[in-house]
Amino acid sequence: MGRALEISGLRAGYGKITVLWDVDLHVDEGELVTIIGANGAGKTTLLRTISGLVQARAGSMSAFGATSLLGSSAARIVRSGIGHVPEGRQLFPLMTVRENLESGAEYLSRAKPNAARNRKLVFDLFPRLAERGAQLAGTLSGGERQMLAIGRALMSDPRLLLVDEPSLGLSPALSLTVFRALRQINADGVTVVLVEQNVQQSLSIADRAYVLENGEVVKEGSGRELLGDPGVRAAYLSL
Amino acid sequence: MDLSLLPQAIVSGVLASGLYALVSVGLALAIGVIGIVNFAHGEFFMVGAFLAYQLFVGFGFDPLLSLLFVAPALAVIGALIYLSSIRFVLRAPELNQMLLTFGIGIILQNLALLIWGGDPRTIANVPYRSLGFQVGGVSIGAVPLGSFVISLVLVAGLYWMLASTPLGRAMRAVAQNRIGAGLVGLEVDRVYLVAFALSALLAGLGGVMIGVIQSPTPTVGLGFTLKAFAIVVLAGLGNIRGILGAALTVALAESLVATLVPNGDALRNMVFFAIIFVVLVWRSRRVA
Amino acid sequence: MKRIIATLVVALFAVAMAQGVTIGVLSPLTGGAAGTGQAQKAGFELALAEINAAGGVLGQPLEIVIEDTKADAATGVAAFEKLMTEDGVEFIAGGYSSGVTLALVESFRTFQPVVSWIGGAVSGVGIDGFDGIEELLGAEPWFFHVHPWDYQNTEASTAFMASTGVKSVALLHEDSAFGGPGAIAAAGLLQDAGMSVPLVEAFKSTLTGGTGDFRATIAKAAASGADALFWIGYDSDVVPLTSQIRELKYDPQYIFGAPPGWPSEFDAAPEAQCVTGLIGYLPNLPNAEAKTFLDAYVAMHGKAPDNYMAALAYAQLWSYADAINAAGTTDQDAVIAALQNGTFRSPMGEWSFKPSVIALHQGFGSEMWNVFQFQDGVREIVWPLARATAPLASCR
Amino acid sequence: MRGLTRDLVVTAALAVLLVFLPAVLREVFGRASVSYLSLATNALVLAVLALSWDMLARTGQLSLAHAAFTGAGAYTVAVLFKLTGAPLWLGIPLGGLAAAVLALGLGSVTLRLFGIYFAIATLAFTEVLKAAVQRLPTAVAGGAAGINVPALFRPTFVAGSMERWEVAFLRNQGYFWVYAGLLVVAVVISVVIQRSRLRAAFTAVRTNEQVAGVMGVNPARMKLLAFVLSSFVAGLLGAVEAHRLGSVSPDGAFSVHTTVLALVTPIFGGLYTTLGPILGATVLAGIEETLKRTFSEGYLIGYGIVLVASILFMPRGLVGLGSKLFKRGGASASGTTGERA
Repeated sequence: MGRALEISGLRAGYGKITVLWDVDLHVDEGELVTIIGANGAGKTTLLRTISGLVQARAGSMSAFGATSLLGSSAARIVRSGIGHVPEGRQLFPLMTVRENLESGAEYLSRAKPNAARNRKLVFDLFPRLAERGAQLAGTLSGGERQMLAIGRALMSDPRLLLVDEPSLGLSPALSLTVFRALRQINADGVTVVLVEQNVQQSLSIADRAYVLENGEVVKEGSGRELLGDPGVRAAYLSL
Repeated sequence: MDLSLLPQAIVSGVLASGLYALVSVGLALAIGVIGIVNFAHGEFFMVGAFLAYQLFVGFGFDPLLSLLFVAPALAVIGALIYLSSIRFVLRAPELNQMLLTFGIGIILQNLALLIWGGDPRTIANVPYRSLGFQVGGVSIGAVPLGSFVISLVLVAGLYWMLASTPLGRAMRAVAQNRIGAGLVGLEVDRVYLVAFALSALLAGLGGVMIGVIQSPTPTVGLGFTLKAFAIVVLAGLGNIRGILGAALTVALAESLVATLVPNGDALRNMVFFAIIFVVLVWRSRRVA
Repeated sequence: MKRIIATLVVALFAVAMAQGVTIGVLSPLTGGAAGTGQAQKAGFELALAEINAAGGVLGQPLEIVIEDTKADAATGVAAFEKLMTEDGVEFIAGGYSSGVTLALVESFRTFQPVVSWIGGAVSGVGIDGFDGIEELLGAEPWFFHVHPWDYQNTEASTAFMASTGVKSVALLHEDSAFGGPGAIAAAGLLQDAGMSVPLVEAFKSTLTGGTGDFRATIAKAAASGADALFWIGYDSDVVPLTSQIRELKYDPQYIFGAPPGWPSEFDAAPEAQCVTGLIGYLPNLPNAEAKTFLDAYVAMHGKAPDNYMAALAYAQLWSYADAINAAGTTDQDAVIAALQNGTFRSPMGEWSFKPSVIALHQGFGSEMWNVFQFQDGVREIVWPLARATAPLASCR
Repeated sequence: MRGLTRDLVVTAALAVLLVFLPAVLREVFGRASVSYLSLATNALVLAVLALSWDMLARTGQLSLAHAAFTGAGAYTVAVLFKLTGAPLWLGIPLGGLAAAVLALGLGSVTLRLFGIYFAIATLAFTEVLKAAVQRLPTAVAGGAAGINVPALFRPTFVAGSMERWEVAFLRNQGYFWVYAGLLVVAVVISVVIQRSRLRAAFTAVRTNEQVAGVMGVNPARMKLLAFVLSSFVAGLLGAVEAHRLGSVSPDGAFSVHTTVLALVTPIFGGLYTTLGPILGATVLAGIEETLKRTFSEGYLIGYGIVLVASILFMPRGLVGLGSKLFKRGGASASGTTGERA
């Protein structure tokens, strides 16, 4: 197994505030890695920096052997095979579900030929999206939007999928659906990096996990290990 | 009040909406896709009008032929302006964009003053400028009819482009969610560049029409710019189709008042802006 | 503030070196009235070159300092004060825009230089409750007004209309300070001259925010059944108005307009055919200087003057040079006397300052005006008959 | 409230400075001080205009109606003197009042409009007002020709004991002081806003009206307050301008140009501050006059380039540039941050 993602010394932030301080982490191909941490620890910023939405200040990043990705535009990052299901979903509200999905593949020469296959895959995962194909994305429910965001990212045929807080605002039943889908996606061969508030649920499906505190990686281990870690339990599981 | 003029008033009003729509679509694209309030848009009209004039004086080109040259020229000018300045203020507050484009407008206006002087110019030979057809006692002008048809085609084409082409969908994607657009592999900056160039190109088309019906001067764009802004806002930002309805509403109202009220032509702007004001206020109260 | 002062100091020293006679010029070189200002500037430059080639003024080269007013009142006042206090001029020329002129009244009265003023045609005569330029400045001995007053324009227009023999006139006018009062005066004079005025209708000029769709107004004029169309508007209204008249198949016997200027190259447009207009200067005027002015102007600027303001500015500067030379001094009273008593050359023929309704020194009067008609691409003079180069042709 | 006291002291110092500036100019430049005083007055006019616009902008209301308020002030004065024999200085406060009342009306119907919709609605309002004023009976509002307005200052020339330029100096000094007074009024209003809870309230309304509501700020009341204060100052300004320029006309009094300058200047100087609009007005007026005196042709091209460059290189205006220079190495704000209006 090769490395899907390797990050070292990553530093990033907004304006005069630095959020990430020299973060090192790696993800192997096929893994499902979870990043947990308190609010404001820098989890979302980490994903946004990886996918090119936030400019890094220092550090290096390589994915699937391709180096010097840091500082590339979001468009270039997605072309290199990294899909991002962002915080807030970032859909196109005045386009139909179908148009939103297609947009995931439309501008990527790599993904375009596989659009039919990926569409089927998405509809199999989320049959609800197929039913709502002609509906405007802005009129969807929260859960449906989350499904669409994941579906749109899958349409880009990613080898690595970054998923930010998929269960946010969803009912327990819905978030279970979403987690199942993520595991399915991972089982189909897509490497997944998951940022999640629901620590119990996310650690239980994770191969490995990182704990982020104040912009620094403070712990690393398998999902199971961290679930059993007393510090983690005290801080994030309120146990 | 002379009701015998009513049919002519209606026809004139409907046809006049064509020019209003024509000068508004480019601005709608700039505001709708890029979200930039371009105070220099009127100067693009002016440059288009002067280029058509220059092609006529230099080569005897008919303005319709000039369209083929002026439109791409404006696209290039728009692209250069975008690359050299606009792209640096995309994320800046709206007010910064206004000051920037206002500055660009001043530069263009005074460059034109240096090049062409302040006197009104004439594209002297436009064989269809004074052409009118009588249909059942109503006169239909070739130029208003032409600009009506052109603007219908343009709006329809633009609408089709936005709905059904990859580029159009890219523009809508960028307009609706800049972050999402980046995440699906769109180079947002490049889409904006194309949209701004297209906006300038459309302004060039409008400018050539203005050059036909009026005298090109460094300030010729002004009267149309304020109205184009108002029409775009009346239509709703980003609503390309709505341009037609908005343009029709105000053009028809203007024509009716100009015809039916004594000294009504002098009330044109008052009617126009009163409609804009009332509709905006009324709409804001209804929504809330 | 410091920054302004610092740069002003530098500017001050630069101009303090000026020698000989300097005339200060106020003109709108930029903005909406730039066409007029640029025309004036071109006329001044030509006159200046000729005056200095002919020996200058009082044996020294004449100098002019041109200040841009932007046709903005506050800018105009500051520019005038700069001419008076920094450049130290004692003679003012140029002039345009009634708003600027009204703002200058107090300053003019304070400094009382010799003011020779082209624009500001709003006399105020005949408008109740409003004091125009002639009412405010006309009686000042140091004020010389070059361009005809508004009522003199109207007199000439009406006299021409009467000479055509038409019985009724539809009057269209732009709705701001230029066309509004002008139309009221014109309607009265036309009726006094025995013509009926079935329609007086205001329109929105392209210069004041209109978009050049005059069809509704033209349709009303057509419906009025008047023999002739008389319109008062700006030069940028000419093309839309004349083309839409044709488009709507409106065929009055005469189409007569009194804009401050005519758009360049309009002569060559088919819409121009048979259109008549009021103008101060044309190269085919029957005086020797009309043609030489054109030739010299073309030699200097590479094209014919677009706007008769160029000829007026040219005449204005020459009158200053001649008057100062005749006075033999720059003493204000002597120059005023020389301006008052002199007869001057101009492309419009000989002229001098005479009293008008209120003003002591009015340069050109209604006699300056000619009516030309576009006939096959040429501006033929059709009125007054003494200067006519071709008979007036009916549009029908 | 310590900040307020300090700002008021600075304002008082500014006032003293402005009181003595004409005499200093006269001492240094002699007769040339007449035109410098006029230029300085034009800069003051721009400063008052810009500061009054900025007060409104602090609540996020991007107004294109400023010409409506200066115009209302100007016409109040003009109509007052045309119809009555009112004492000379009465028109100015009435002009401010008229503009404030107008703003109250306009503000209350446009409360729910935001951004460009608000901007276009206010622009439309101005155009309608202009056309309406032009169509009022000539006996009242003078129609298209306009109305003459008496001068505030007519110093008499005493032959033998003074020179003519000294008369002009006295007149210009008079107007300069009046505008300086207006500026002080505007600065005091602005400073009180900035140093009271109003500042947080205005900012909250500008950045997020919902949040403002949660904070216990009544957005509608704040917006109207800003509208009334801003237009009151603009109305005073228009009223004095009518006196200084000797006449009002619809096209002049309600010019889009006024509106555009009102917004360009504070952006150039630095938005949502007291100093920014004043600095912006002074520097812009200085730059334009300098360019005008340096280049005989096309000087406005240079002016346009300055505006473009200012946005590209100092996006937070002169004030932002200044704080960047003085606080270098410290926690200086990045130029690109700032919320969308």
